[in-house]
Amino acid sequence: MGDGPPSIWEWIGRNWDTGRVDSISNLLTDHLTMSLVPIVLALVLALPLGLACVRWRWLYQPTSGFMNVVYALPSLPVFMLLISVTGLSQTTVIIPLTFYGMAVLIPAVVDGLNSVPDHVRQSAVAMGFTPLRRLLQVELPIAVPVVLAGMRVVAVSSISLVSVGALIGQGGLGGLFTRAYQNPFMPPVIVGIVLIVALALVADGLLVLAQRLLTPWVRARKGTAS
Amino acid sequence: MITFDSVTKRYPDGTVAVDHLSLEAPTGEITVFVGPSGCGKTTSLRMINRMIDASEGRILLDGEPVQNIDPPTLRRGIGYVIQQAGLFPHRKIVDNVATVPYLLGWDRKKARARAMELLERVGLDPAFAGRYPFQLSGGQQQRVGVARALAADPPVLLMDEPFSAVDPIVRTSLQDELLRLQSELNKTIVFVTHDIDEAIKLGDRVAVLRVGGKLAQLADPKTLLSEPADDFVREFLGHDRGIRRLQFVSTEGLRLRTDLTVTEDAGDSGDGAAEPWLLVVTGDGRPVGWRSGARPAGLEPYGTYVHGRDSMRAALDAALLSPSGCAVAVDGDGKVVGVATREALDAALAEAADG
Amino acid sequence: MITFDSVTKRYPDGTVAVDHLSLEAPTGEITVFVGPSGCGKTTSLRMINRMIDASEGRILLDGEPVQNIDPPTLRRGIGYVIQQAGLFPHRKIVDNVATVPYLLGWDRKKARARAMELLERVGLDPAFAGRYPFQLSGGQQQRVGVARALAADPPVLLMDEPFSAVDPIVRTSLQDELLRLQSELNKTIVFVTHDIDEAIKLGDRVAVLRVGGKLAQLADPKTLLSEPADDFVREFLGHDRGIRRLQFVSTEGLRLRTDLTVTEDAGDSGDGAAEPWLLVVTGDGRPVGWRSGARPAGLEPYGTYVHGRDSMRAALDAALLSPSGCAVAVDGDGKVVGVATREALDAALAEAADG
Amino acid sequence: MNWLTSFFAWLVEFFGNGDNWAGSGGIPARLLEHLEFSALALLLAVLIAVPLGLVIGHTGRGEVLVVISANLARALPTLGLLVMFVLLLGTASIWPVIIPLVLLSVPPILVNTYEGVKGVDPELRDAAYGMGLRGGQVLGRVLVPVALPLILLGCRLSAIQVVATTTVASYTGLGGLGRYVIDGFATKDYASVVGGSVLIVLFALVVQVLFALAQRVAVSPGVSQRSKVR
Amino acid sequence: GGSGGTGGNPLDTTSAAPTGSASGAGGKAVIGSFDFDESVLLASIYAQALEAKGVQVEEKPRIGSREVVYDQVKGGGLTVVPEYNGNLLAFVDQKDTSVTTDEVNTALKSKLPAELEVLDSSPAEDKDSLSVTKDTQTKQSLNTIEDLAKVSKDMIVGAPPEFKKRWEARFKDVYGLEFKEWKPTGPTTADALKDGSIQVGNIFTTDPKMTANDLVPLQDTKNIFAAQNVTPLLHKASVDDTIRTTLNGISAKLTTESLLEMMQKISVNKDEPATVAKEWLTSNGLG
Ligand SMILES: Nc1ncnc2c1ncn2[C@@H]1O[C@H](COP(=O)(O)OP(=O)(O)OP(=O)(O)O)[C@@H](O)[C@H]1O
Ligand SMILES: Nc1ncnc2c1ncn2[C@@H]1O[C@H](COP(=O)(O)OP(=O)(O)OP(=O)(O)O)[C@@H](O)[C@H]1O
Ligand SMILES: [Mg+2]
Ligand SMILES: [Mg+2]
Repeated sequence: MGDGPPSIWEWIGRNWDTGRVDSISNLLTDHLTMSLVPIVLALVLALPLGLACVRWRWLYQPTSGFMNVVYALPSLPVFMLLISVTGLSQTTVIIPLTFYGMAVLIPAVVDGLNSVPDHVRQSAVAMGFTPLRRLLQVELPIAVPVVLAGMRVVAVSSISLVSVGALIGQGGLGGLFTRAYQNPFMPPVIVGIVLIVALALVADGLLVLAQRLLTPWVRARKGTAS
Repeated sequence: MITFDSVTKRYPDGTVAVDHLSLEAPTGEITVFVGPSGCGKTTSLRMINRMIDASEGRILLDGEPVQNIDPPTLRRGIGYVIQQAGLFPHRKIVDNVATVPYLLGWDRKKARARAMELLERVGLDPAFAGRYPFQLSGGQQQRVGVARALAADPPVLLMDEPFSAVDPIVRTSLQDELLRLQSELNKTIVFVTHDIDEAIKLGDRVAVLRVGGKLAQLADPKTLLSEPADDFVREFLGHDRGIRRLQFVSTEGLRLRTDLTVTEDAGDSGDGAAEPWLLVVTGDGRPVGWRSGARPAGLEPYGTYVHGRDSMRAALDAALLSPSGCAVAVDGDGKVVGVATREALDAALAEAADG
Repeated sequence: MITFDSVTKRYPDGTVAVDHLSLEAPTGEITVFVGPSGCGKTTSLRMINRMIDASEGRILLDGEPVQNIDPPTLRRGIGYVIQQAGLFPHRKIVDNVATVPYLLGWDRKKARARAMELLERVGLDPAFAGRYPFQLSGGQQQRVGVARALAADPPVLLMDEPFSAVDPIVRTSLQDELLRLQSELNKTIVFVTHDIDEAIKLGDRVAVLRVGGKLAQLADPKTLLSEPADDFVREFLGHDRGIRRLQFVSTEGLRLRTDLTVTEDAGDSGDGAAEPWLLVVTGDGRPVGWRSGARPAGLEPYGTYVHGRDSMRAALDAALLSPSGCAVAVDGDGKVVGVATREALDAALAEAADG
Repeated sequence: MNWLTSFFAWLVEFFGNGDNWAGSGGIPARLLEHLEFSALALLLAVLIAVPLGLVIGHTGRGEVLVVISANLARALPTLGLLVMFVLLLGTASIWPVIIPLVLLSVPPILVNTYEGVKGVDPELRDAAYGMGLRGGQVLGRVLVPVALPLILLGCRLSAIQVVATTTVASYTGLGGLGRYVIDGFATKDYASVVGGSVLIVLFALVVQVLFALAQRVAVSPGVSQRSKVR
Repeated sequence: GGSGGTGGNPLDTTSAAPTGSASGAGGKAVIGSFDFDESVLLASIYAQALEAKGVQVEEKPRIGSREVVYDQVKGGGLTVVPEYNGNLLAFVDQKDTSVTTDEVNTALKSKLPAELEVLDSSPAEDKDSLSVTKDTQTKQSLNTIEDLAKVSKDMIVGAPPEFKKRWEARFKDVYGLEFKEWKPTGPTTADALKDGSIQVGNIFTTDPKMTANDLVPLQDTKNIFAAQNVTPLLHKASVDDTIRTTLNGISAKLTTESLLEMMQKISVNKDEPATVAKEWLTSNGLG
């Protein structure tokens, strides 16, 4: 034990994997859980809702209005209010993040489906596609880029928002911030910020990669425009 | 044959888009629907493949009412080509073309082979097969659209203003392409356009519709130009009706004079000195210009047409380009085959106006 | 007068958009720049009001090099009209039109009054003044664009494909409107288009540019059609050059015969029985049809043109519509003033072809 | 719906408590604080971001800045940033809290202002220059009014961000409505948590409504295309 | 556990972790701690000492506030937690006014539910205090909280959020103390005192910043702040005598001074609590 505070690297070394729940690796896992679950849930819920909004146009106004309101709600009070229903658990963080995600993804799904040019839809009909087949083989694939763009926003903001959960004891890496505040010490803050930003960038990168793999017809647009 | 039997379409908002339309589009011919915007062309066309269902009346496909056929099945047997081509942006060209074969359950290999064959048929380089639609120009996309519609070899082809989004030059070549294809394939084609020139160029029969979805006239193009049924049709046909009608008059019957040419190098051959105008040609028979006894200074401009291939319209135009008043008839290689004098043209025109 | 004095524009990437262009756009005339896409029309135009600065050479405005004038000041004295009008979406129509007067510091009331006057002048209902641009159709927006350019009564007007975004019918009316306006205002107009028909219709002088920004030919439309400088220009002018040239030939000199008409009610007047064709007219002088001695059964179709107002092209077309080969000359009210026989037409055409 | 009844019970407990309405810790005072902090942060953000966005969008220079801030802004954890600044600068003034608030709310305005100006139809710029407007006039009389919906959207998104972050900032000692939530949580006073949360939520919604109204008033109907053709 | 109960305080009734029995889990002792460093340190001392005695141990640091932790001990999810007797008593019974260590412990033993047990209190205490800077002390000649009452109306007090609810009213009752304003300071109280944004701070006596910043605690002559001896709280059914004797052995040796010294290392040197714990155990012959 040297005298004086440890360097950031020493601090990381000491806390990375202590096998205890407050080790950095453990917080990282928690953080991932609490951010990935909402991302996936939001997508799973937004797809059918978005489809419904496209199918029944009158649904879209109220839905998007509601989602706009949801999006405007600050996370902390929402976490706090949810405690009375779901307790001091990860669920309390996951539910609002899911809603924030949906607030972004439902319009993305709707925009994505609306981005299918009418003439493309018409020719699909004219060639004898049944409605389900048209949805699966024509409309959804064409909507993918717009939906993925929404996913990128959702992934990045979910990952950073989880840390606010630290204020109710469920913040993943956000726990490093509260700890560092109680015992004023910079390295945990830096590590927390860097890891969260890095996670966000990795998630973003993966989604960009997914976009490239899923939509070669968009990528090619930039590449070989002849 | 496609038969419209007193077909009416009333939209839910009360608009009557098509009003008791009865007509026939004969097998193996191109029937063009033409008319001003909103006259119900698209509606009529789409009732054939049941993209829209008629409110009253029946549409028969070779005698069978389309109402009795399940729409997807019906549509897979009818090619459909629209403006903007409607290509699937997320599929490669070859897969776009093979769409209907895939739907019909053909195996992948066979469907692709068919697609490749069709790409060639519509004049596209096989190298395009692996591209995505956005990598093609508008005209190329339109060709793919035609190939796609033909993929499953449907007997019927519906085309809704397919060429109206491309520029005039490409458009002309697409029209020529379509005529060439049709001469090979003999499909039953219903073609919608609001451009009367296109209608006249492509149609075996032209149906002029007026707003409200009523049939104003159904006739072959020449008849249409010479005998418009009423003022609406006359106005719709626009100016130059007389001149345009010449398009359907062949130059084959035009009497040519071959005694009005002199070869360049032959110097001042006094041969035809009695003629006021002589056509100077090169040694290998290409036109150089008109020489007039009255104006020895230089050569006057000339106009040419390809004899037998070009129409009387081209011959007249050629004549009007020259102060000699004569049109120079050339063959496919541009060599002079004779001269159509004003008298010869007059005679041919009189005959044309008469017929 | 606008003078291009060996003007060259080289873009930073090396593209030579305009290459040693020298020409004059005379005061009070419409000079049209025409040519294929990318030939440097827009670049040339924009060098006049210094939206782009020339790399070499000078542009003079009534003798004064534009380089010497502060660009905003220069531009306020030059009207500028572009495609899609470029109206300010956040301002009402009246304020859009009054933009330059406001800039010049006119008081609000005067500027608006001027704007209202101009709206009327370009044929727009004053009720449009309070609307926003999105509430107007493309053609109406284009009219506002013209009004806006005219607001401060600039002597010079630059127009860059102003009508190319509207449909053909509206386009024609906008062109007519421009010609009417010009006949009142006598501005110095430089007009850019890639449509040769538009160029021929509007231009007092037409400058054909080729890609690379070189001037291919500068001439009045008729000369252009009869004497294209080279193959490039000839090809660019397209087909029907001879027929289109007739547009510039007046029918005034056309010799008419008045002895070929019979009045309907007068029964079988044997008067001109020697003539193979007689024009039957109504009591008040309107044409009904041609009667031929050889075909007593009925009347044959006729074609008319307005004598003196319509061009020889219309007269020829009218003649071609009838088996008689004669064109019916009418006055502005549609009453027959005479008949142009084939011989008369031939004579007039020969004269036209000659020069 | 047991929790619903208790929810109302908490609300009654919180809002019914006279102590919660008076003094420096009372609802009016806290509300005012919250408003002050949010407004101050938003104002500073607007003052920084709008001109910057206008200039970048207009001149096309410095676009990297926009791209970076757009990407980084969402990824940065607000709590971490707050703690970092408090640790760096101490708590003697409110600036250690205001600075991250401003930092986080600049990007949405910057990005949207930039996009707004950038997205103006090039024909429109052309027309404006072609009529003899000078650079500043083009920006002020044409680009800004046309880009206004997006600029206001950016401000609205920033306001959402500011209100949320101001709440979180209570954790590091800032006043405002977040105090009820943070203090209530620390002292197991759930009525205060619920009451505070509801206040914040209402505050956020009112801010949204105000922005919607501002949009209506400030944006020309010609741009919003709100009015129908009569 | 989606239970809000029937209008109960969700912050009091939630049990976030499964309430399994610790003894059921193969006799493993689960040592929990609150979410602040001193508690983590104490838990680490317990854990390492027990480990040295051959007890199987699992550490669950920073679980949360007392409410969460208490419930888990009660349910057996946690075996041992380092508690503070005064605060524990106040939690179990808010109205109890016991002050001295003995009073508090007696009261605790009678009021704790049957599942729970407290062991011997250590002399180590981490008391609340009202502190001022040396400067303020000399200027205003303050020694006791009573002295403060005369000048407090012009002073801003900095304190963690709990202060308002737990102490403000009692200070008024007992000392007649009223402050101009309360500022929520928490971990930054000492800094706030130093930079002058507050004049009085509610601060733990073991906070290393007390000495580092020359802060002086005012004497609590009327004993408002109850004893806060470090005292292990156990789930009765899960512990055996090895655990009891080991923990009592620790408590016997743990003093306020040694606690302060250890906290110094954690706060200033940023040493890890576990390391500091180990050092202490070794030097006291317990490791
Ligand atoms: N879904 C609809 N509901 C109501 N009216 C419709 C609908 N679709 C078309 N119409 C109306 O029916 C009429 C005919 O429309 P249609 O699209 O068939 O015209 P069109 O001849 O194809 O015109 P265009 O040349 O503009 O394509 C128009 O008046 C149109 O407004
Ligand atoms: N800013 C620029 N930088 C580089 N090259 C340019 C630029 N603007 C135009 N060009 C090039 O200069 C040439 C002339 O362009 P210009 O816009 O004047 O053509 P145009 O005749 O108006 O064509 P169009 O009919 O398509 O409007 C083209 O090759 C074009 O690509
Ligand atoms: Mg149509
Ligand atoms: Mg141009």
